[in-house]
Amino acid sequence: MATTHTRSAARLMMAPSVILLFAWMIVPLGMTIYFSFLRYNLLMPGMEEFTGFLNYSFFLSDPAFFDALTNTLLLVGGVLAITIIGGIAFALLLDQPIFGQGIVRILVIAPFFVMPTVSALVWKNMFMNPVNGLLAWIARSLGFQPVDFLASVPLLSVIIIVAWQWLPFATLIMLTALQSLDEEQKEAAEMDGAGFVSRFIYIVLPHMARAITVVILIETIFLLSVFAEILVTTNGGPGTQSTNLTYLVYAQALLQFDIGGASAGGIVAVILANIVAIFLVRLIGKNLEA
Amino acid sequence: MGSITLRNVSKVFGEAKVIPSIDLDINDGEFVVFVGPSGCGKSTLLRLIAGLEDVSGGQIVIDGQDATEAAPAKRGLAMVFQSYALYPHMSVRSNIAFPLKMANIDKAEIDRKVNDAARVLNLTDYLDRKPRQLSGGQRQRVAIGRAIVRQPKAFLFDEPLSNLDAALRVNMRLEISELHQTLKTTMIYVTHDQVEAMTMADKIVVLNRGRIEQVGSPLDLYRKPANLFVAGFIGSPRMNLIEGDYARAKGAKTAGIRPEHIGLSREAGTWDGVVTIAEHLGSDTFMHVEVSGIGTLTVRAGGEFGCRHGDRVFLTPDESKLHRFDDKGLAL
Amino acid sequence: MGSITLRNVSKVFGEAKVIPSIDLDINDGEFVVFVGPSGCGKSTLLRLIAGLEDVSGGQIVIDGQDATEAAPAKRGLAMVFQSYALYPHMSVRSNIAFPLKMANIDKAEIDRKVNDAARVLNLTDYLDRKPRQLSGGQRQRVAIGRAIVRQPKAFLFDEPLSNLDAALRVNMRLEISELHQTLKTTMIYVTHDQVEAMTMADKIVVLNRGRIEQVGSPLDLYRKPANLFVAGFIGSPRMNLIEGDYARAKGAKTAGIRPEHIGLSREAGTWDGVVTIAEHLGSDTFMHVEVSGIGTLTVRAGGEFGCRHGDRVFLTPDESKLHRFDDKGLAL
Amino acid sequence: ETLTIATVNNGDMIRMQKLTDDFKAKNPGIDVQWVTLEENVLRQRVTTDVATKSGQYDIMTIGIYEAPIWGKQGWLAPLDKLSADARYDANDLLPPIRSGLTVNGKLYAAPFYGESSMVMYRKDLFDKAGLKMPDAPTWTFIADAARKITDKSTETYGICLRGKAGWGENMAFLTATANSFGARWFDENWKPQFDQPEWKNTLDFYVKLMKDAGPPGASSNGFNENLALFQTGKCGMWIDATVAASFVTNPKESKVADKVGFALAPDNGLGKRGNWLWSWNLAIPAGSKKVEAAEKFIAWATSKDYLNLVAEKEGWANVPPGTRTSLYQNAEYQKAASFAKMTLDSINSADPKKPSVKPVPYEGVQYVAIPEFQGIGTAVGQQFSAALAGQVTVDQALQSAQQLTEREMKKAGYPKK
Amino acid sequence: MARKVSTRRKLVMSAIAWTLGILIFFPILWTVLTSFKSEGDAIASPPVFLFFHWTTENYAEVQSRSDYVLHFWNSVVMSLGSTLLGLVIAIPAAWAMAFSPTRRTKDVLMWMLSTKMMPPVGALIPIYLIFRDVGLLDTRIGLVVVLTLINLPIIVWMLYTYFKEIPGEILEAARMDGASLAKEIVYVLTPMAIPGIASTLLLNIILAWNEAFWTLNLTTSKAAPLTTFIASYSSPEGLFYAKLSAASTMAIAPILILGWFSQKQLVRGLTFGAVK
Ligand SMILES: Nc1ncnc2c1ncn2[C@@H]1O[C@H](COP(=O)(O)OP(=O)(O)OP(=O)(O)O)[C@@H](O)[C@H]1O
Ligand SMILES: Nc1ncnc2c1ncn2[C@@H]1O[C@H](COP(=O)(O)OP(=O)(O)OP(=O)(O)O)[C@@H](O)[C@H]1O
Ligand SMILES: [Mg+2]
Ligand SMILES: [Mg+2]
Repeated sequence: MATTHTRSAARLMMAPSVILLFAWMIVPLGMTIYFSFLRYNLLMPGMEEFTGFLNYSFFLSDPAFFDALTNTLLLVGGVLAITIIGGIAFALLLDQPIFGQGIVRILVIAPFFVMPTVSALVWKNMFMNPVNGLLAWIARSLGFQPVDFLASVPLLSVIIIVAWQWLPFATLIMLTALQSLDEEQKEAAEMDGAGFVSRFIYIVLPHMARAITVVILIETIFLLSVFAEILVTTNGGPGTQSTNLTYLVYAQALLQFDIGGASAGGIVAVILANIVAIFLVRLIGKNLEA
Repeated sequence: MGSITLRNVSKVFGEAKVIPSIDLDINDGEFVVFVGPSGCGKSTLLRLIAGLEDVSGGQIVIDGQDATEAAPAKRGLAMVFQSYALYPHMSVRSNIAFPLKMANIDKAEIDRKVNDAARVLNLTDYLDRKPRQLSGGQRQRVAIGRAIVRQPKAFLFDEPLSNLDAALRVNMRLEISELHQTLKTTMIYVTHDQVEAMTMADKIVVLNRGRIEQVGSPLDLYRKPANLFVAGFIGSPRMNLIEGDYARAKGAKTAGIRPEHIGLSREAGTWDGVVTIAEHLGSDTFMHVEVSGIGTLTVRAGGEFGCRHGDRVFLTPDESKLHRFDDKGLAL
Repeated sequence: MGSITLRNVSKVFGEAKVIPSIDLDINDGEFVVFVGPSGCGKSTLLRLIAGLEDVSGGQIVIDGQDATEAAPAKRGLAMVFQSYALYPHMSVRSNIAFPLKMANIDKAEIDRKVNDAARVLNLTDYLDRKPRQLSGGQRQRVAIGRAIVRQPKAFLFDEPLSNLDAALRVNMRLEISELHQTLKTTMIYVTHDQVEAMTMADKIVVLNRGRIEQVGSPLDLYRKPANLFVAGFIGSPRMNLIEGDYARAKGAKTAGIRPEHIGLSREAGTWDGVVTIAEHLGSDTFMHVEVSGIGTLTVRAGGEFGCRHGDRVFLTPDESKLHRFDDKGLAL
Repeated sequence: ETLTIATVNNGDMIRMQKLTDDFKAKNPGIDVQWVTLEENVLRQRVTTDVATKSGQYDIMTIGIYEAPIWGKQGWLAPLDKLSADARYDANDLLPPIRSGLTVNGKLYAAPFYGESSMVMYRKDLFDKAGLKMPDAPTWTFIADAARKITDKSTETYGICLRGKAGWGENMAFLTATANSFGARWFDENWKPQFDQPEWKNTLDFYVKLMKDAGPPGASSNGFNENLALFQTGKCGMWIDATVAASFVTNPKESKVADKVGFALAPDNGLGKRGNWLWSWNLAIPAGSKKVEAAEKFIAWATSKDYLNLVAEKEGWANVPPGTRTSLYQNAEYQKAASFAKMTLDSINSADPKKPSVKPVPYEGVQYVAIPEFQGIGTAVGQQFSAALAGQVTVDQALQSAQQLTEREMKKAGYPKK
Repeated sequence: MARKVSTRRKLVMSAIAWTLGILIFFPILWTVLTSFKSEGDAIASPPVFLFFHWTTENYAEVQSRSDYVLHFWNSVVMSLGSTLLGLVIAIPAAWAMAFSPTRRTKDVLMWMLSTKMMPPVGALIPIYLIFRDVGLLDTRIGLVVVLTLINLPIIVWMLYTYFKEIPGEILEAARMDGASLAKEIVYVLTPMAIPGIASTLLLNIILAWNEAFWTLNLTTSKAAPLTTFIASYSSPEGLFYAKLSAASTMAIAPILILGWFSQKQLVRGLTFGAVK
């Protein structure tokens, strides 16, 4: 596996991917950094001038920034919590002998294929709408005041929608992990006198650590840039209650056309994403090595 | 405390009657080995005893009590799996302590028992390692440690040595035998390695297609195989089986003679033949000799018997050691 | 066509000097077996010869030509891997044909050669199956088939039988030996199974920690082990090694005597001792006998020697078979 | 030649899309490709395109807010030919709208439909409650009536108003309303005025009213959501764009088509009514290579003939309103559209040049015609939307609005020398 | 574990699983049902489930507004194109990482993944300007390029985890058999990894199909995929639930059907090395 010949071939074969991704990263990044030091509004061409760190200080001192930061963390954390716990529960359920397992699995997996825009539209209009939505109808028929999801619990609503889309993914991975658990290990635990709960805590859960790690990694990557769901449902509001970083930068860039400010925001977001990435890499590194 | 009785036990998987019906008595303190070719139902039988499979019929009595319906954990048995089935995320200590923890035994008591077990098994230095940091033999010992801490009524072993290399296998074999002598607990041991069966067992149960072919002490089986199957299965290299005139002359359908019971000479003997293969192991030489009218016989000679492909040799069977089988394959 | 010479070959992995320096001559047509304990560098050495690893120093000469820098495919060697390394998505036919296809040989010629190889290896009926539809032994044969179609200068085998069960192992061992007799091509064979080494090799190379301990024919190694390592490694059960007064009396640091070279009697002998373990295999009995002042000796007796734990026996070493080693462990 | 036209997904535009065959028949050789987008997305896409001069669209649908700003930037091709074309009759365009689309005497966009805002109400509910809607109601009357009509048990809500954040959504309504309460966005020195009592009155009034008499979820309702509510009979009143009139009176789409009445937007007796002025217009980006064909299309789509075409196919009630004087003089239209007079009066009563009671440095009734307004308006809209949702108090919302507006204005460098 | 499971337990479990499964699936089911209702039925209270007047007028309406076939075709081209291109680039890279790992391999992999964490809005304007200058705006090629780059890290990672499961000995065998590196990859590695490659392919088709930011911002009409198609329904127009449902159904149906049919492969492969 390791002759000089194969090693240099390996380097050659990595090259296209690495170069392309590097370019994909560095070119926009470079331009973004450059823009971030300019006063640059798309609507006022010809007035670009160097402003130093002004854009950064405006972005970081924007009260919306901290809201966005917490919202981003809440969104990622909330969805992760729901999908992981729900995913494990579903996986345990689907791992049992049940009638029509295949069909249930098809039902559960379906949301994964739905376009984010579509799922946001459907949830917003047909379910969470406080007047015509199905949830409102259910609440009313049970004699409750319908909850106005998008206004009173906007972030939670977004979390529900996003979690609905990602639950299948978590379930699938957990299920595969569960099914890969060595049968003899479960039997050994049983012989050792472990009941269902003990088996779950001491044997099954540690076995799934790796799967959970992977779910965290992949989902975090996608959840950090959740955008369509917010745009369609709450527009980041009311106030900034459901604005995450991505949406904040979007608002700067494409509602205000303040490219300078948006670029500064983008850079801040990149830095934060990389902090998350480093954190994740630590976590993964530990769990994936073994 | 540790006797196990199977009465008319059967097991069906879907359509396949894997175990038609088995009766077996295992006495307290006995070391019983199940042998048989792959797929004959050894593991299944063991798992039935353990409670990891439901019997399709019959009764399992442990220590005089009907345990047929009891949950695995309630039977008071401990099992060592072929793959060891160690918990990979737990340290050796936690692995061994696990059954005690499940039994809600208190911390200090657990520690004491784990340390005792580790001492017996020479694992004291490895207590804080994870299973993947251990060698095969060490892992095996951890699996045994996990079994012994519970002081079970009986141990069940399913081919516990098959993943080890030859030298280690020999060592572990001795260790398990010694353990048995120390603990005097009933052990049921599944293997398809004859040497293991012969050297470890008090009693060997030879299984074939879910049926018991013979039960007896190792030397009983070697000396008086009840039928052709056992004759062919026990002993290495295999017994030479001869049909035709020679067998008829002895009043049998098939005559059997072991390679070590054939005298060898360069000058004279009952049969003469030509060496097709000679394997020199130093201590022994195994020869395949083509004898006309009889077939190819395997013969064992001393390590000093220098001979090679194509040599002519004379063979003399030790007729007192001859085995005779009727046309149903049963010993006469 | 098929001689291989290693000159001062060494291999370093990162910090670890896995092979310090090896010189070895393999003659055309020879069957050479590398044996040694796990991790001693057998596979590494084989892979260096194959070109799958770069040497860290030294020279590899194949057929008189320096092949140190040549790509694996250019060395004209064929390799059979421990896991067989069959291409799972290809039929047996395509597997065997693959090296020919890579050499751009024309269709008809490929077919002819594949069919020839299949005939030799009894694979004709399985040519259209996928590897997963074959038994272990058949897979092994396909791997060999893939090696022989190319008519390589030499075959390299890395523990090719270790995944097979005991019975199959014996058969395949014989088949490979026969193949060697038919093809007369150089073969280098790695194993840690002594029986394989002893029965198959023209020449055994005993490796230990990346060093060659001894090179010689099987019986040479059995009879005249060059040092303690080889003495302990070759022969089963292991040679008894005795230090102390007895050895000094023989003018050595260590004296060695094989279990099969110790006479056994109930009445009299050089040493008397107590049986600690007696393993009855039927054909043989191995006893561990505790002799005061000497230690525990393993002794082989005939299958009929009935004795058990605690019996008192007398032992007489066959002094003509005594091995003597100096304080560096070298044979005197 | 294929024209790529970016347009918003409003009913009138969708209808135009379906009638394209008529244009193609009259102009062989010109094909039309539609890109229909939701308002925010549309604005984002066309702005990016025009600002970066990417030239992906041949015709853009833009608002009366963008037209003068872009015209000044030189991003749009002036519609000189159209203005000169007698058959097109540019003088027929309603004056407030035409002047809004004109920069330095040049017309930069042609209005497709125009609108102001007015009160739409359910006559049946008013009758039931014993109320009578005056033609020009006051806010006090509206608030009283709304509270009286509300019956949450039957899902009848007294009043539906915009609550969804966005400068073109809730801020359009609120800015117009604030004008009638005497409030303004900026004083003459571009100082934001959210800390003034007028804004507090406005917002207090709005939030309280909506709490008592509005539908649930009002903070995410925009024009289209409210339209749906009104059409399904859930609103007693709705103050919104005049174009809605044709939808709510269309029996095919509306359950309450025969029960709708109209009134002018309310006032507070300060001399300004709370109505706005808006139009959606078609424009050609500067540097387009298909100006000629594009101009042909615009001429077709905003012509009198187009009105006739729609009338013929869909009935007079459905023609795009608010652009041409001649339409309001058409007897057939007046007959079919009960809201015609009210629409014309509303449009004419809006004055973009002098929107507020107090003097202001900017133009625009329900917006401030500066490029920064989109961002600021939306951000302020979010605060007000949060106040409506009850997430923050009115005072907090105003305070945040004041702060963020000050910040943005400072960043943008106002007051400009 | 072949012990008897009591039928009652199995029934209870099945009931729970089915209930939850249907609950999860319900939004999709409801959307599809609604797409066949009239606008009036769509907002009827109480809701009507099956007994309404079934109609396909919404589909006709949606089709009359935009060219579904064109958008559909664009979606197919860009998702398939970007995935195939991604595979071609990623297979060699994954080979190198799996079979010739260095100390930095893991870092490179993580770096690749971290490029996905960049918020795309931040990069939009630069990319938009570049695309404008090289004439890639509203072209399928442009989209394919962007989507390839976006999904490349995921493709590399997935392939890497599959390749790692393939015993290196088989590739060495090929090398001994005289295969060049290219032939080794084409004849041995790729066919062996077919299940893994298939699931990579599927997952990335799904991701590309559903990508809504770049596709929306870099296309206008000619190359616009289904995400743009749906974007024109993203705010209501009076009564629009039925039309919205029809458009939604049209947008997700192809990928949903593909997903269901290839469920097995997808599930088998979707482990990202999570399962050893
Ligand atoms: N869960 C099961 N379902 C169906 N058939 C089974 C099952 N478990 C075992 N069998 C069948 O029962 C027979 C006996 O299997 P068992 O595992 O007991 O054999 P064994 O003697 O342990 O073989 P080996 O030496 O290979 O371990 C085999 O034919 C096997 O195919
Ligand atoms: N790629 C590698 N990198 C680092 N060390 C290695 C590598 N390959 C082998 N080694 C080390 O080199 C030594 C020799 O390994 P090798 O595989 O040759 O042993 P072996 O004799 O074949 O053992 P076995 O009988 O277990 O197959 C071992 O200590 C091993 O850990
Ligand atoms: Mg078994
Ligand atoms: Mg090796």
